[in-house]
Amino acid sequence: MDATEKTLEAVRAMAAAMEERRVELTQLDAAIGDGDHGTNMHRGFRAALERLQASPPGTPSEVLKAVSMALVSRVGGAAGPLYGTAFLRASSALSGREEPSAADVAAALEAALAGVKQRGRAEVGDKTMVDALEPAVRAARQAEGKGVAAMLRAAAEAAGEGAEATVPLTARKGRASYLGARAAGHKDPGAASTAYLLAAAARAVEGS
Amino acid sequence: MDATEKTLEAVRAMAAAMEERRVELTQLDAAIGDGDHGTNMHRGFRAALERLQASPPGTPSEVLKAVSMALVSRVGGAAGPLYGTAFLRASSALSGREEPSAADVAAALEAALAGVKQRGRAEVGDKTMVDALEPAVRAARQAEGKGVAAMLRAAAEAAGEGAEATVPLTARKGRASYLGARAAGHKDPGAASTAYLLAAAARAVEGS
Amino acid sequence: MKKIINDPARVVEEMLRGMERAHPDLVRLLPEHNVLVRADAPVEGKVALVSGGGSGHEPTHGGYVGPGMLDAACAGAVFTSPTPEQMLEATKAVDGGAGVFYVVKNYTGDVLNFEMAGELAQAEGIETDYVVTNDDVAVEDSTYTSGRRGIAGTIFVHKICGAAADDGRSLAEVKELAGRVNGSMRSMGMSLTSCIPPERGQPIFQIADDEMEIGMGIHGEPGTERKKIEPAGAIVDELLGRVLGDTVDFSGSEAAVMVNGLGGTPLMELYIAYARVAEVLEREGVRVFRAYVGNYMTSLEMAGFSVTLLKLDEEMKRYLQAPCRVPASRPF
Amino acid sequence: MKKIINDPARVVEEMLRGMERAHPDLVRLLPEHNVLVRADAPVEGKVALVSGGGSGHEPTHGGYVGPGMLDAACAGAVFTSPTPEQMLEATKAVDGGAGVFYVVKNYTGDVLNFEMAGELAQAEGIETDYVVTNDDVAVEDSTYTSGRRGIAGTIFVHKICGAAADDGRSLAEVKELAGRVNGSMRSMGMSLTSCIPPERGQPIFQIADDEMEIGMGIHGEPGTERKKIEPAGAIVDELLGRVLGDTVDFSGSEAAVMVNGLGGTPLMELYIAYARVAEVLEREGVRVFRAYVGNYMTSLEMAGFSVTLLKLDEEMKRYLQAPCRVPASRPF
Ligand SMILES: Nc1ncnc2c1ncn2[C@@H]1O[C@H](COP(=O)(O)OP(=O)(O)O)[C@@H](O)[C@H]1O
Ligand SMILES: Nc1ncnc2c1ncn2[C@@H]1O[C@H](COP(=O)(O)OP(=O)(O)O)[C@@H](O)[C@H]1O
Ligand SMILES: [Mg+2]
Ligand SMILES: [Mg+2]
Ligand SMILES: [Mg+2]
Ligand SMILES: [Mg+2]
Repeated sequence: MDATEKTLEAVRAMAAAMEERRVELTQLDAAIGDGDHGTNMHRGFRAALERLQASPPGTPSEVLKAVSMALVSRVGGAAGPLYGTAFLRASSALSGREEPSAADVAAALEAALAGVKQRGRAEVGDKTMVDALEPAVRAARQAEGKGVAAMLRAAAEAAGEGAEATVPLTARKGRASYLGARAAGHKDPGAASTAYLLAAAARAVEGS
Repeated sequence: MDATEKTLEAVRAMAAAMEERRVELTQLDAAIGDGDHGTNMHRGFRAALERLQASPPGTPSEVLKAVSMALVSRVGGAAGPLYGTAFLRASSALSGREEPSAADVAAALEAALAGVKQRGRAEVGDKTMVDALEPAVRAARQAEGKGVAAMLRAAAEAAGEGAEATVPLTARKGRASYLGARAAGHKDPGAASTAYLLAAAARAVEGS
Repeated sequence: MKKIINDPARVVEEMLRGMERAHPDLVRLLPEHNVLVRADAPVEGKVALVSGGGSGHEPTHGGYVGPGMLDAACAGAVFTSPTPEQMLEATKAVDGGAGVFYVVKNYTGDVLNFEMAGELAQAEGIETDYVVTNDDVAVEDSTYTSGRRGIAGTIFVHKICGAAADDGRSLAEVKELAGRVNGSMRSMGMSLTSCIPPERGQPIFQIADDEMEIGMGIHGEPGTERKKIEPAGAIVDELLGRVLGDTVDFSGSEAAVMVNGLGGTPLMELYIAYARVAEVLEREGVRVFRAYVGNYMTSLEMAGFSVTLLKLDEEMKRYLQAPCRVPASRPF
Repeated sequence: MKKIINDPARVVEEMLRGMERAHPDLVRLLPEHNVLVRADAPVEGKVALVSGGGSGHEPTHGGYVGPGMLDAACAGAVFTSPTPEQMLEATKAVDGGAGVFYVVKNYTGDVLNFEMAGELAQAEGIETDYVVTNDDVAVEDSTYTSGRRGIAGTIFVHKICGAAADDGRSLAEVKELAGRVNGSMRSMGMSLTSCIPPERGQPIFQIADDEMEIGMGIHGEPGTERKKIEPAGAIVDELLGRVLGDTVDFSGSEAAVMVNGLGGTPLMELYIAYARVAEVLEREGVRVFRAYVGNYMTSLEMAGFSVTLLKLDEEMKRYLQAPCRVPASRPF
């Protein structure tokens, strides 16, 4: 299986994860937001699969670009442009790499994080997806030597811990921020979806 | 007492009658219209007294002109322009007559009727003030020889009968017309006010 | 009653003061008379247009005062005709020596009062004439009317005759044109809710949450039918069907089209209705010369809309396109 | 839910189709994208203005597309940001080679999406820049925003920057001017009722029959205070007091003033409110250069209004007076 096919597998796994987690993510968002995150992400990834089907991409970078455009056009709200930016920056980082190394993938994750932070102006502790993505990138960098699959696994685990860590926090960005102290006690839906997406990608790459 | 003062007395009596009959006329209008005829007429005649007070007129014609303008500016609805027209035409008919004869008064009543019919496009039987005014004019013409007081008395009585005769009718003009058959069984408020006004005028002229 | 007002008895006065202060370049208030006149009235040598009627239909009537439309608008109490005295004051204030023309909607009080005002004006040596608009095909007689009611199509008379007067046409010509416009237009409306006149403080009529009233009047007077709410497309089909099926033959003609909001209906819904109107007219072979979508003649906060078609001739088209500057045209 | 619609899920598409059909001389629809662009777009050599946001605020945004204002408006679902893809399509359709300028109201989704669209456009070689308007002084952060919200004052940015772009000003100059206008304006609103988004089918918030919400947002997001309804004068005093008491010093200045209806409030009430606004401004020594009274940025059928003041300099005054032709200006 070549790298493009592996990337496609990862995207299919992410789409499946968003389908599976749709209700859960929506419930998380209902608690501290407007209750649409699961629906949004599910719709976006379904659109991504359609787009990949309609015009099959030739490189990992093109796969990620297509996902980005699908998310950007179908997710809406805050998560749409944020995940759209993440995939777009990752795509740019991988451009020209037909068979990306673990270091390339780590760099792509890093670019994604930088994009989200720049676009959303959020830092760790603001109770957003950054709380999952930033520890994931750190873990990936540390696991760079172990190959792509192990590296993604490490990233996914760190993201899961990061998402859990948002529970006690008060949100400072996004819709949840206006709740003030009332947001504490709930996991951030965007952090949760980040962890699920990375876990799905890791599983897909491990399995292939 | 000169004719101008007599005319003023008549107007004062009409104003008093409208005050006395305010609730009754309004109730009649509530049954088949929008329930404001008594209020409208009372407001209009109060305004007429104020206007006559503010700039005392020199002739019977001027008295009636002032009443017309007051009614026109304060009564509103259908009755405002109709009574306004009646008084305006009567005023014109009396213009130049400092001491009007019974024939002059009858001619003034006739002019008033013509004005109302032209303006309102109503005929006897349409369940409007015309049903009171037209028999009143006929009676006045017949009683012309008996002097102004007796003539007005005859007119008032005919008007009263005319008003009573509207009870079984279906309205063909004015707000009551849209009720169709539902208007039958109620006296027309405008016909009733016409009868009260003529009765008041007759009393005033008899008494002076 | 949820309203942004101070005193129910003074809404008209305060509104008119607000209009004068907001648009001093366009309108001026005759303060004791509740009459708005063009800021530069009288215009010498021009036929002057005067309209008016009960308040609560804003931007009708004051919103149409200004160069290219009305010279004056008389404001009655809410849903109540203004008096002949107001009309006479308006007439005197705008008379430029070429006569004054009244645009009167067919409501008994309005007609009686404008006729009387005309008589009073003639007595003061001012030539007047008038048209009575009656574009509403819904019912023949109603609470306030004998014959058909005048509704939103009246704005077309304001616009076209306003431009004709600007163009130097005589009183007789303006009257002829007004009659022609009135004879070439038909309207019909529907509502979802009643409005609440401020002094009354409660709805004029009760209507269930799933009902609509077809063919009601702009004062909340009853229409032809009360029934379950239908989709926008079906409602348009019904209203437009009645308009097209009346005595003006619109097929193959060029028309001005108005989808008029009654006040409480969002512009979004008016455009949704218009999308269907355009479709039907295309199918029926009526070419749309110009479309007007918005709140032109309202009933306070009533939800609902009316549709008007005006069959155009070349003269009407020319005057419809002429410039005008009035508060209702939202001068940016 | 009493609405003149066909399908709650298709209100935006149908509305846009209605707008295109009603005003084909002014706007054109990019059909798959829910984007309205100027009928004659792109205009060679002119900076193009693009705005957009959730639907339900009509005539915002599509009503402001046309010569002298916006080159394109992107329509999201009701109260939901449009996507970067729509914005990118708009950008490509109107780019005349002089760059594209986005007017973005400060809502998280709008800002994120327009920023991303700008990035995508730059990648395709189109220069873009943007302003984020935040004129609402009511609250600092809200459901949909970090920082202050952008509300009705945004129309002034459309008008002034639209005229500046027409005047041949560069992208950098338009941006500078937009920032200056945004920095010179302040708004605040209130509401009496909630609106009902069509897909939701029920009110966004509950409010008692004798209560009002001060400082709420145009999506029904909470304001600063819920209290008993007061007379129009007292409400104006409170809103205008907050506007005047904020960081722009209006005293002794010339200002543009907007009394903006939220959709369900009759024009009569807006003028009653304006009468008081004019009084207060006179007392405070603020000269009114021009007043805007009407529904400029609505929340569907919500009853209520907002007040906006813009402190003017000579350049803004010139551009405010420049001609424009857009659906919302009700071209007669
Ligand atoms: N400024 C931001 N920076 C980073 N992430 C953000 C920001 N704002 C919101 N998010 C993320 O987006 C998630 C909500 O996404 P979603 O519900 O799809 O959008 P919306 O809030 O517009 O309905 C939040 O849980 C949070 O993780
Ligand atoms: N066209 C008409 N011709 C003659 N009289 C009329 C006409 N229309 C109405 N009226 C009279 O006016 C009376 C109602 O007056 P009023 O209640 O003051 O006015 P409104 O009907 O406008 O409320 C009716 O009872 C009727 O006598
Ligand atoms: Mg959400
Ligand atoms: Mg959302
Ligand atoms: Mg009555
Ligand atoms: Mg009445």
